[in-house]
Amino acid sequence: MSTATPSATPSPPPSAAPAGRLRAGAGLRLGRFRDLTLVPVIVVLLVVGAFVDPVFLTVGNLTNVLQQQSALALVVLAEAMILIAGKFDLSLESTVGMAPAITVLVIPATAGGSGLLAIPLCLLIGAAIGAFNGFLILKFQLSAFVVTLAMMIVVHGLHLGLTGGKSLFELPESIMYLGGATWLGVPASIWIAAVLFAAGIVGLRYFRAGRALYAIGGNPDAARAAGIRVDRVLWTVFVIGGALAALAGVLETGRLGGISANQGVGWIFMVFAASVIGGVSMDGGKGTVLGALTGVLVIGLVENVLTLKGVPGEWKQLVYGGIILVALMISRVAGGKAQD
Amino acid sequence: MSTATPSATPSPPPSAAPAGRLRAGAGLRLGRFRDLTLVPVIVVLLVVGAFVDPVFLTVGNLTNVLQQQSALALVVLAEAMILIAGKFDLSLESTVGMAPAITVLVIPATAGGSGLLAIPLCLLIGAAIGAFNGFLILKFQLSAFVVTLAMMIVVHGLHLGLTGGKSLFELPESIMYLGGATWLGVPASIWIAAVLFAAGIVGLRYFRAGRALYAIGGNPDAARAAGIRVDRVLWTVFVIGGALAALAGVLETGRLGGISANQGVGWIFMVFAASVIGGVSMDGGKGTVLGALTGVLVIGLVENVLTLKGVPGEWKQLVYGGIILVALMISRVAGGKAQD
Amino acid sequence: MSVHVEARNVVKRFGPTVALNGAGISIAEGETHALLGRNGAGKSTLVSILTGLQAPDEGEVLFSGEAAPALADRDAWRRRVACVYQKSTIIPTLTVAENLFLNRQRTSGGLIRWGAVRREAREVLERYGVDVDAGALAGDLGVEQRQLVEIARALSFGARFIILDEPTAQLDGPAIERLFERMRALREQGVTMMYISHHLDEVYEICQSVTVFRDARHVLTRPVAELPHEELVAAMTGEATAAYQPRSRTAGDSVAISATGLSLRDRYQDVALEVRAGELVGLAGSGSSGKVGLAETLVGLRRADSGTIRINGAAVRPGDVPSALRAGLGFVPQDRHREGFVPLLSVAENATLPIAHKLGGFGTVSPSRRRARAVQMIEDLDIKTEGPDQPVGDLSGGNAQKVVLARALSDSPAALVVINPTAGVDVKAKQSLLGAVEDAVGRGAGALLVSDELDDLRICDRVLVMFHGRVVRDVPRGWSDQQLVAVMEGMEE
Amino acid sequence: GSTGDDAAATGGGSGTASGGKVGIDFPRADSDFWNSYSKYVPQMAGELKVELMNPTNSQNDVAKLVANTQALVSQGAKVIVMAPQDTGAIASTLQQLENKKIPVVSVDTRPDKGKVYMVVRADNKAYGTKACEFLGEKLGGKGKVVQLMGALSSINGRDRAEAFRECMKTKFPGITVFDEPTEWEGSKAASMLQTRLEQNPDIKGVYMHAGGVHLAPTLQVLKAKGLLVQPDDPKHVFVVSNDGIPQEFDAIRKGEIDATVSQPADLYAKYALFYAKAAAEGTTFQPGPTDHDSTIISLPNGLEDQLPAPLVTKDNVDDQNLWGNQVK
Ligand SMILES: Nc1ncnc2c1ncn2[C@@H]1O[C@H](COP(=O)(O)OP(=O)(O)OP(=O)(O)O)[C@@H](O)[C@H]1O
Ligand SMILES: Nc1ncnc2c1ncn2[C@@H]1O[C@H](COP(=O)(O)OP(=O)(O)OP(=O)(O)O)[C@@H](O)[C@H]1O
Ligand SMILES: [Mg+2]
Ligand SMILES: [Mg+2]
Repeated sequence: MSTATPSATPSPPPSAAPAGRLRAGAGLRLGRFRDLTLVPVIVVLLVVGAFVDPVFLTVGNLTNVLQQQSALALVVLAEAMILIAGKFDLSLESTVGMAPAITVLVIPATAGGSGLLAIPLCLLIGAAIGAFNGFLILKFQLSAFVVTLAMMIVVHGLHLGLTGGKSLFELPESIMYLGGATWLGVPASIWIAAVLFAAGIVGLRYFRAGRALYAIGGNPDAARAAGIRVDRVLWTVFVIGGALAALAGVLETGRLGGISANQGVGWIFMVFAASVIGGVSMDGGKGTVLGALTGVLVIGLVENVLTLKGVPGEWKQLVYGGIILVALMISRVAGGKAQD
Repeated sequence: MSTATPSATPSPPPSAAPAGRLRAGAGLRLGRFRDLTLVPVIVVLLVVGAFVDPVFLTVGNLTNVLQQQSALALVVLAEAMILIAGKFDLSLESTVGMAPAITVLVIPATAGGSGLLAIPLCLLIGAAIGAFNGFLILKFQLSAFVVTLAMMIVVHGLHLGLTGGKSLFELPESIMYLGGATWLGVPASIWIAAVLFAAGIVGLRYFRAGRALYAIGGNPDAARAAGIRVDRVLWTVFVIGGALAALAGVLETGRLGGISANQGVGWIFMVFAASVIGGVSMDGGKGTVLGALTGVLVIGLVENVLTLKGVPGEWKQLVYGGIILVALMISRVAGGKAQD
Repeated sequence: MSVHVEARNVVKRFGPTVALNGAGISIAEGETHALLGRNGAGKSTLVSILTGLQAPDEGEVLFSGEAAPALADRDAWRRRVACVYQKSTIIPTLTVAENLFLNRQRTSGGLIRWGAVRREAREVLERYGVDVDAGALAGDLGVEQRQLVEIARALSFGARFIILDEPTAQLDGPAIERLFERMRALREQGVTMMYISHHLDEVYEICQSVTVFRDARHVLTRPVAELPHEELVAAMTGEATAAYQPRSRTAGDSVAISATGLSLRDRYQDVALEVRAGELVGLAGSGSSGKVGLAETLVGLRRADSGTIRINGAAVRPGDVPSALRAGLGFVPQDRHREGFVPLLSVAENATLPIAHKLGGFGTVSPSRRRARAVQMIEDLDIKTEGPDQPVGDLSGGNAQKVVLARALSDSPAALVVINPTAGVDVKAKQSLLGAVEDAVGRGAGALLVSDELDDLRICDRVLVMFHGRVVRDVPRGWSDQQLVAVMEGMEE
Repeated sequence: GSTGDDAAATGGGSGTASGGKVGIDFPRADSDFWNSYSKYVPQMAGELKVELMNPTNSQNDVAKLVANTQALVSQGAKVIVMAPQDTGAIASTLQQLENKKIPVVSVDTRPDKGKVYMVVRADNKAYGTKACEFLGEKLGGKGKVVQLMGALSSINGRDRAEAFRECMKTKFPGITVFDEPTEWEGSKAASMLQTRLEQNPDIKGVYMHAGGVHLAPTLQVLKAKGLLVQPDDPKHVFVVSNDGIPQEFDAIRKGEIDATVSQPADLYAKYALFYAKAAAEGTTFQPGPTDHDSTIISLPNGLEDQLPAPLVTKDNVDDQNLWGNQVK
């Protein structure tokens, strides 16, 4: 812009112009860092944690935090993409338990060679749930919120019904592997989450399909007018989201060594909390995967610090909620923009 | 203004006018019934229920259903108003347990005369929580979703901390009364819910303040430009919402005869489900209190039928979620409009 | 000349509304073809059909004699036609650069090259003379800048057929002139265009032929040169309509709106103005002159850094709309979509929002009284609607604008501030809107009319001209276009 | 001084066959212990010839329990068997049932208020104490242990936690206890245990409140830390569990954990129905020892049969009388 203004328009008075440019510049720079408003919060938590316990800043402890959060992080990644596209998926939390559970029922621990199919099957189940959600929401034009709320109950209901509510302990090696293995000294689940987040960050930043999510979330009519196949993209996102939740289930199963009937139950609140404090808007079109990741980290660090500090059980929730509120305010002040 | 139409403007051509009026009639009729798309679902449930068990259609059983739902209904009323105004409140569920619990800690069963202050105090606590939510959201410009999510944890955390997680069962008579009393043969809680819903329906339909909620939810800038004091109205709605949740807590306490540390926990999903299947939009500006009420009834009837039928525990969730999905589809077909 | 685009016997219904009823259009290769009609005639509906956003219920669309692509094949549509829609298709959460190249960002190996996107965006903006930072968030732009971005985007596609649906409704003179230059250049390259506007003089300026729709039907198609102004208006309205005659009046003594020492950083400085009862004052200025910001301050939408505002002699709380309304102010905001109406609410409710307190006691609103008032307003302003219960979101643009004016006039205001009241409004509606403003003034209101349109300003008793945030001139009635434009552009002191 | 069974006694003591339909509510469908319990119920009902209605399930929600109870009563239940996980908020319901002269057998938990015909439970405080004594001895009265607690809102969780803590304080003051509230969630248990081990690598003991949810995560964390070794290895961490599900027994056999308190799911079902039948028939009971190795004690609002809850260690893990050895 700026240079060749047609001569018909008198150039703005010298006083106004620099001010205008300054503002634009500031906006731009802020825009860059809008994903990162939680960074000051993370810094504060790291400092506080270091004071609370010398163990906190050790590699071992921080690795633990990352590993503990990796399954949740995958669900956050899924939800962040869905939210950016302007939709909801509450059923992800049920998929986390149900997909591996059904997989184990189909492929028992004794299956031998076919045990290698366990993870693909599990991802397929997750994807199928996502596809069914997409079908109801897009073809039946139902509200994403209620559909996935009902599906959250249905999917968990299937889990309960088919397992009879029992925890599953006898699992095929292949499904246990990822959650427990260590690659190059770092838990595999951290590698997996890192790779997928990197893919998410790059995908949503540098690929047309990723940008389409923002367009759809920001103004679906305009996206359609711009030639984006809105329904197809949304459907794909639901399918990917379901598969990510199923993968989160695999990691969690491996970490815990069993699948309880409650696996994943109650996660969705944390998932939304992480996404939204990380700057992803519930209204769609706004936020980044990187931001959502900072949200996950904040939540993981808070939990870790509280555990290390040994806050008495009955006060833990209060402290936890209070810290999240404060984190919100800090990020609001750092970000400078009203949230929505 | 009104009278002096400038002579330059001729009256519309005669051909267009009657057609226009005719169409207006049709639009109006559709509009009237848009709140009631769940009525066919309710009818189906009543018929199915009658076949499942002869007890179902007895006055006693239906009264039980209404009484069981009355506390939830009050929270739905609160949430529906908040949603219509374009905001969220997840912390209502925690208020349901926390407000009466704190009340009982302040005014023990042995307080005597001052026991009469229990209910006002409880409502005040609820209102204060609502006011604090409003403060954070409106003055601090934080996202309503995350603020109230954090507050949900904080408020419940306060409850846990102050009671040490123990159930309270030595309660002042006054706080027990409403949940258990019977007026003219009908449980008091049904009367209370009925009166408050009637007030809600009339208030949101025929009162300026009620209409302002729709304007704010539909387009807050336009509402502000039309002279509505947006922040003040929203704040009031949060306060009323909190007080209603506290009253729900009183009813629930009286009905159950004690306050467990879990009172209200997990309600918010049902509250949203009832509101949204009842036609209240998560995007604000759409839906009615009457619609939300039909949502509550559907949920209550489904639960009752499932109980009477004695569906095995491990399959209950699946059946329950499935019925809600079907209800959604029926109401979608009956309503004819895409949901959001 | 061969026919480039053709729509035949198109029928399109929205529930009970028939938006197009067997209408058609035929546009010859290389011409700039105007589509005219009153608000709600079905123009934008035809646009959405010609651009493949909606399928017609009946009828067909042909491009160069071939059937239009399937609705799902968006790429095929986009090769054939580019469009500036009437409703914004800007995505507010994305940057200007990305909006310009949405879904066609330059990639290499599948990866978007942001540097190239930004560079090309700057080029496009520069080529079309849009003074906007490519890196800014589109949501932070004003209506006008947003519209310019949309235009630049449509023109930058390189399509052989371009539709512009009321592109100039939010633009000021120089911006329109720049647009026309671009359009002429494109026509020289053989690009076919369809142009929709309610400014008939623009049609005479750049179009070769014109099609008129009335009540969802095709009325006539004719070369522009063979169609005199009155005949065109008659075709649109279905009757002979006299040109609007500004009325004369004498201002009263009391002051309706007054401001002293108003300043708002980066918008305007040290403004004083006074509008007397029974006086209609214009406020003009080129883009970014601060006129809108000033008007928004007067009504309480913005809060000035310093200075005082009085409405009917009463000092109003700065930045507080209700207190201005209570003092007897009515106003039409600049962007009807943003601040003008609540789309889901009915015409009746939108029009009566500020007077809800007068429609029933004890905080109630009587629906029947509301309806009665609304029916009256619909009649007074000739709003084309299914009835007072129709949601405003379903109205055509011009009719929605009338609802906003109805709202401003609902309380018989003693002071009136209207910002671009005739944006997107048809000739006849424009007359009735201006008539309504003049009526209000005739009844003794003092009105400030902010507009980029010289036609609107012509009814004013005097015009205040702003330049770079200051009121530089007070021009009495009787100015010529050149004179006023010269003042606005700061060419004359 | 029992007054708790007056209501039931008025039913008429002369009944011979089953005295009416028994309504039963299961507290949840997502826990291994309770699933075993609900499996035993129909089986025991057959053996005891109890006329059982369709069981309901209150999904760990006291409001649902209340609704279910009302439905069972409408459908003609003469006795109600329930397991209120929330012992305060059931008071009104018990009052109403008393008014309707419907006796209540409460399984696993002791309602704080309101008449009950009989409480069938094991002593949760004893669980905590047994676990503490076992761990205390194994650790020789010093060192650090982690207690993976249930939910604070659960009376059983609180009883176990308090008894464990109390016992440690009085009998083994040299042992440091870390309390981790897990909300009965495996995921939280794993994270907290992992973090605590990072902070205190010298932790030598773990007491888990619920084997069903805590067992697998605990083993998994210990394994990852290389601490899952035989009891004779100095790195061994002593683990005491609670519930007595088959997987715990397997782990004991493998030497991965050291003990569990077997909460008798079979006896819960059996005696719940036994007392339900007795209530329907109008039988009354007195405090004192019973014929099945337990003691009936008197409560302000009824009686409680405290069933034995044996501590299972490597020595008695193959005892076929343990319910965990009867299911597969
Ligand atoms: N999505 C819709 N739902 C219902 N009615 C609609 C919809 N879109 C358009 N209409 C109706 O169709 C008719 C034609 O509308 P259209 O937008 O095509 O008019 P227009 O000629 O573009 O008017 P304007 O000049 O005001 O833009 C109007 O009566 C309008 O209310
Ligand atoms: N949101 C904003 N933030 C900061 N500056 C703005 C904003 N909107 C407009 N401005 C700047 O304020 C100045 C005055 O704008 P204003 O809208 O009052 O003038 P205007 O004459 O109506 O301009 P236009 O005709 O372009 O709308 C301009 O320099 C404009 O770029
Ligand atoms: Mg149009
Ligand atoms: Mg302007």
